[in-house]
Amino acid sequence: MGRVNFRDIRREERLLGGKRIPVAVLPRLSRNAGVWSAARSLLRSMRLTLHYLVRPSTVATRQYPENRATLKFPERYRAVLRLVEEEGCHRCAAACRLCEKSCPNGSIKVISRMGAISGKVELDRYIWRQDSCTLCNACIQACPFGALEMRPDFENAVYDRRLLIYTLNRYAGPPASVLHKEENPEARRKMMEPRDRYGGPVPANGYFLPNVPPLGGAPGPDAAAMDPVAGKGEPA
Amino acid sequence: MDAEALLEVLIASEPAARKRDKTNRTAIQAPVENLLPLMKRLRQDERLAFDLLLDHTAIDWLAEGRFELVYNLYSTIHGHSLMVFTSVPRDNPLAPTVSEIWPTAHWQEREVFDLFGVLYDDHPDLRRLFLDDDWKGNPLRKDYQDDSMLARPQ
Amino acid sequence: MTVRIRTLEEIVRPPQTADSPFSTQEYFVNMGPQHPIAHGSLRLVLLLDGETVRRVIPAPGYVHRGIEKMAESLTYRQIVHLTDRMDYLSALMNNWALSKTVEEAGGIATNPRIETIRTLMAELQRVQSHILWWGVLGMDLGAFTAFLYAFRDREIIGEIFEDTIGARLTMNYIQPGGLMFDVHPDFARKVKKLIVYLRTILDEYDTLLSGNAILQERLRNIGVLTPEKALALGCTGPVLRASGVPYDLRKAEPYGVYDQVEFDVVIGSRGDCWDRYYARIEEIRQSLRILEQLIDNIPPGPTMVTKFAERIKIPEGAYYGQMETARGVLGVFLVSDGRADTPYRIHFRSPNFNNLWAITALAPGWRIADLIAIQSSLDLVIPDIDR
Amino acid sequence: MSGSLLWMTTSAAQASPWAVKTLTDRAAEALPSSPWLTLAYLAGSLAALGALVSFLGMSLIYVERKLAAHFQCRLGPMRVGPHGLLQTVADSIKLLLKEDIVPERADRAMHLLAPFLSMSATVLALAVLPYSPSLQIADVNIGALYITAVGGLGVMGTLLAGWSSNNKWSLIGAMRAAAQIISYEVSATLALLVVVLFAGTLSLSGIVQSQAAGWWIWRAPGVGIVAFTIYLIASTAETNRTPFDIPEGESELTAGFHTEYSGLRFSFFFLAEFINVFVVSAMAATLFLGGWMPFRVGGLDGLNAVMGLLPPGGWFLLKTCGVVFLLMWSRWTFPRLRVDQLMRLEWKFLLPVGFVNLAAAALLVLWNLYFFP
Repeated sequence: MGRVNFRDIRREERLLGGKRIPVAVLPRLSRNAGVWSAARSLLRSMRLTLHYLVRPSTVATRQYPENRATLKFPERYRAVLRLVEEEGCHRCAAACRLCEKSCPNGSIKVISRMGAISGKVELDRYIWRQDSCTLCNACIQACPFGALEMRPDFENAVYDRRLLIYTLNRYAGPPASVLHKEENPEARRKMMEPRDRYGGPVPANGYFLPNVPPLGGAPGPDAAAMDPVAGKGEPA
Repeated sequence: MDAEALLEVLIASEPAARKRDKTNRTAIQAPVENLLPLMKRLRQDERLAFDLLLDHTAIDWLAEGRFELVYNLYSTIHGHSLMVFTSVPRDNPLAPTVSEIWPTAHWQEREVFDLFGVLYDDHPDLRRLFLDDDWKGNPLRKDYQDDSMLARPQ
Repeated sequence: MTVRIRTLEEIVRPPQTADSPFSTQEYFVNMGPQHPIAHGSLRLVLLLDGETVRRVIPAPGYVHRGIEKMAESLTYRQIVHLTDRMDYLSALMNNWALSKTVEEAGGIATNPRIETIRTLMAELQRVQSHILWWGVLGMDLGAFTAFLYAFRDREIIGEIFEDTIGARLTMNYIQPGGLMFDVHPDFARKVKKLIVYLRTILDEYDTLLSGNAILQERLRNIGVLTPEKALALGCTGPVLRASGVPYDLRKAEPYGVYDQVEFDVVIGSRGDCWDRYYARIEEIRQSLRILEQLIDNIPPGPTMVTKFAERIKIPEGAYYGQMETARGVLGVFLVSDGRADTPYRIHFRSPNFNNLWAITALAPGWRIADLIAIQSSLDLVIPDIDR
Repeated sequence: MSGSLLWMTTSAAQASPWAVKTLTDRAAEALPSSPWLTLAYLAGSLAALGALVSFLGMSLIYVERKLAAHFQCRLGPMRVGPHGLLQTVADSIKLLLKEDIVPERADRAMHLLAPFLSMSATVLALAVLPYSPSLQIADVNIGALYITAVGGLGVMGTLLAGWSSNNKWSLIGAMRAAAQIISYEVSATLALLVVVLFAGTLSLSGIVQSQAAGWWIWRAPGVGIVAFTIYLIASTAETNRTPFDIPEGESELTAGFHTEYSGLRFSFFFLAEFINVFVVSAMAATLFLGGWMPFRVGGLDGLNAVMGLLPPGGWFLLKTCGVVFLLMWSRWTFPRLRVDQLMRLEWKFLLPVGFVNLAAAALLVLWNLYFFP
């Protein structure tokens, strides 16, 4: 009995549910491989691995921390959420919370305030929980102002997971569209109240995680609201 | 067989069954008492020959106090498909097992038992599938509560 | 009433001690949840007689996250990102299955451009998934080198996804009403390069493993699944097709643009592990054929037909949509009460769930090493079983 | 026949320009001069042996990792030291510092003993290997037999480890190991006997010296290469390496007999495996590839002189490394066999072939039908 080549695939048509379906039928393998053909097949696979051994150019390893300088991530790579900045100003025009509502797991909390100078609702804090974010891009698609973006900055490791909850905006105040109309730099600065990455209701100041003591200081006023267990995820 | 002919054959053979609307596939509704003979016929009748039970699951209609069981069938011989619906009361959720007809139902029924608490008569190995044997409650019921459940962020 | 609720402890009782020191006895042993073969967390309780498997009792649930329960409180758009996390190796096809069902139920009509890109992406994902499976099978059978070759080649497809989608695994790309992004300008060029490359690489795979006498001996005639049994056990995908049933939704109920492309459904002639093995390799070649036909023929048009902010409402009713993923039929059963923008109930019919169940019928009588081969040939993704 | 055998050994000894002087001989010379010297000598050799074993093990592990990596289009260890040279050192330090866990219901004494048994069996084999004419610890006149006997001892360690761990996976692994090693020893011995027939001696340095006119792999027409192949297959199986790694079978038995071992004791098993690889390769080199004997063809004095430029120790190392490479190459290419396939290969294929080969070799020796008799 001649040995069947496993690549002898037959093309036919078969019936399924009254339809004729073109199929590729795999052959039945012959009962036993002879000693010689078995040995030959083994030697062939050994030749393949040897082929890779003697060609260092085929090495696929990329040495990560060393290749930082040349490492390029695609533009669209989603690693962190950021507010789009135009010359130091964000674009969040109304603090409308559409992003917050579109988020499937409550990773975004937008705190708005009534602007003292502008007299309009403006962004106070844009708090992002990187620890629970799944980078699904829903917030970006939901934003009517194009104020949000995903950046390919992937080195986000921290030693304390409370540090993964932070404020994205650098200042509280009106968006770029308003600020850029203001010619006077002094007046413009007045409208921008600086916001730190951590502070206020944000965790570094005491976000509660089970079995993790706060980093220091008293919990912020909104800490309970951010906590999924104690506050049931419902902001006050 | 096209949808109408299929329904005709079915309703002729099972007077208690009727067409179910508001679905995107051919569907019938049958009382739970008649389910087992109906299912047997669906499998064995040569005109029907549903040889693949794709899916079996349940819906908890809390307000109406019943579980609706769904069987999703396909026939590789005729190429037609059918959804079979049946209802069991929430306070006595007992349904016959179809695992003798389609062995794949064995597991699918165990999943429904685990997550909804529907009991299957004569099931060969009725055990929880995913959850621990000592788990309290059936999570996919609409009135299920436990301490670590999160509310939907508004 | 003969309902008897049982527990695992009841079944896995230590057997009676042997009567004499020379009599043999069967014994239970846990394979998993932490075991190299359990890619993920799968627990198989084995009843062994020496090396021979007498009975397999799968005990899944270690990755159960209650996706169906979670989905009941999420909007249709938000559920999509959960489907990524079921069968993460066919994430795009899961996205598509849900989107397709929602579109069908909600009466959203897409355009040919969206459908073509979806088909292309799904086929790329199928190729990627099968390549990874090939490597994992090699690793399970002791050929570690295959695993790394597979990862090397899978990376190329990962990079194509990265360019267009911005993610590699949990992509959330195909959404109800369209696609998250249009394809990257480089997409077509890279895919064409990939097709040429993979054609040669598949021959290398054949040299390294498929043609290897040891591998053939390990797979041939092991775990034979007859077509009747495969259907009765609810197997779908390559597992069912290897048994000789040409049930492929891409042909049986064409969706996307599958009715416009030419390809063959790969079926086996015996239904053993070898057929399940080589059917997948041949499916990669068929997928490459599909890619080749579509890559130059992406019609113009928008990539999203609905506004994102628009809430999708589905009229009251029960809907079932299904799709051929890399592992079989993924069904989405969706019930809407017509009031909320969230489903009243959503159920995923996952292919792995039924394919795992087949192991209880396949493995008894074979040795431990064959159980490994059988499990590998079923290509299980555990999070899809547990959901 | 005995006459011809006698002639062969003597002629080989006469033809050899190398006078064999073992370390034991030197110790015996030193013994009457001063007992302290002897003691110092003993201590020194013990330390040297320890250093040799750990150096051998670590360098082999490094080579294996690098080779495996390049077979698989990777780089392997690159971080610790230049090209990861110190990686194995770092790993050994880590293993030494790790907690040594004994499972609660394990047979404690046996559990603690097993790795040492495994290790000592392999290290014992190092004593008779002829590394070069001047470097051999003891030239036992039944060296080949001794190696076989000591190699069989190693399985005791494996079996004990699997049994005493009180873990079902370990026990399955140990049982597989015992069945496999004992079966394949038969074939390995049959292949070894072929060379013994040709060389007419069991002494390893005698076997090396008998190859002064050419290595047995080609000088014994046909039977040499067959015996070499059988020996290679059988010895790979004896060292439990892929494609015969079913006692460990990572994806089947997690780690087989050493599942429950950690820290130092695990490293002993690990080291024993690699020393075993070395011993097996060195034996294959000694038996079939002339050991430390340069590549020589009887009568071609010019060639022999050129080949003699590399010192015998270098030749030995070169050949051993070649065989080690062959073992590693196959390990990183093949899938694993199944238990019954393994047994079938041994009892239904290797063993009959080995017997026929041995009979053929006996006839060839009887009729002097080999090159440069």
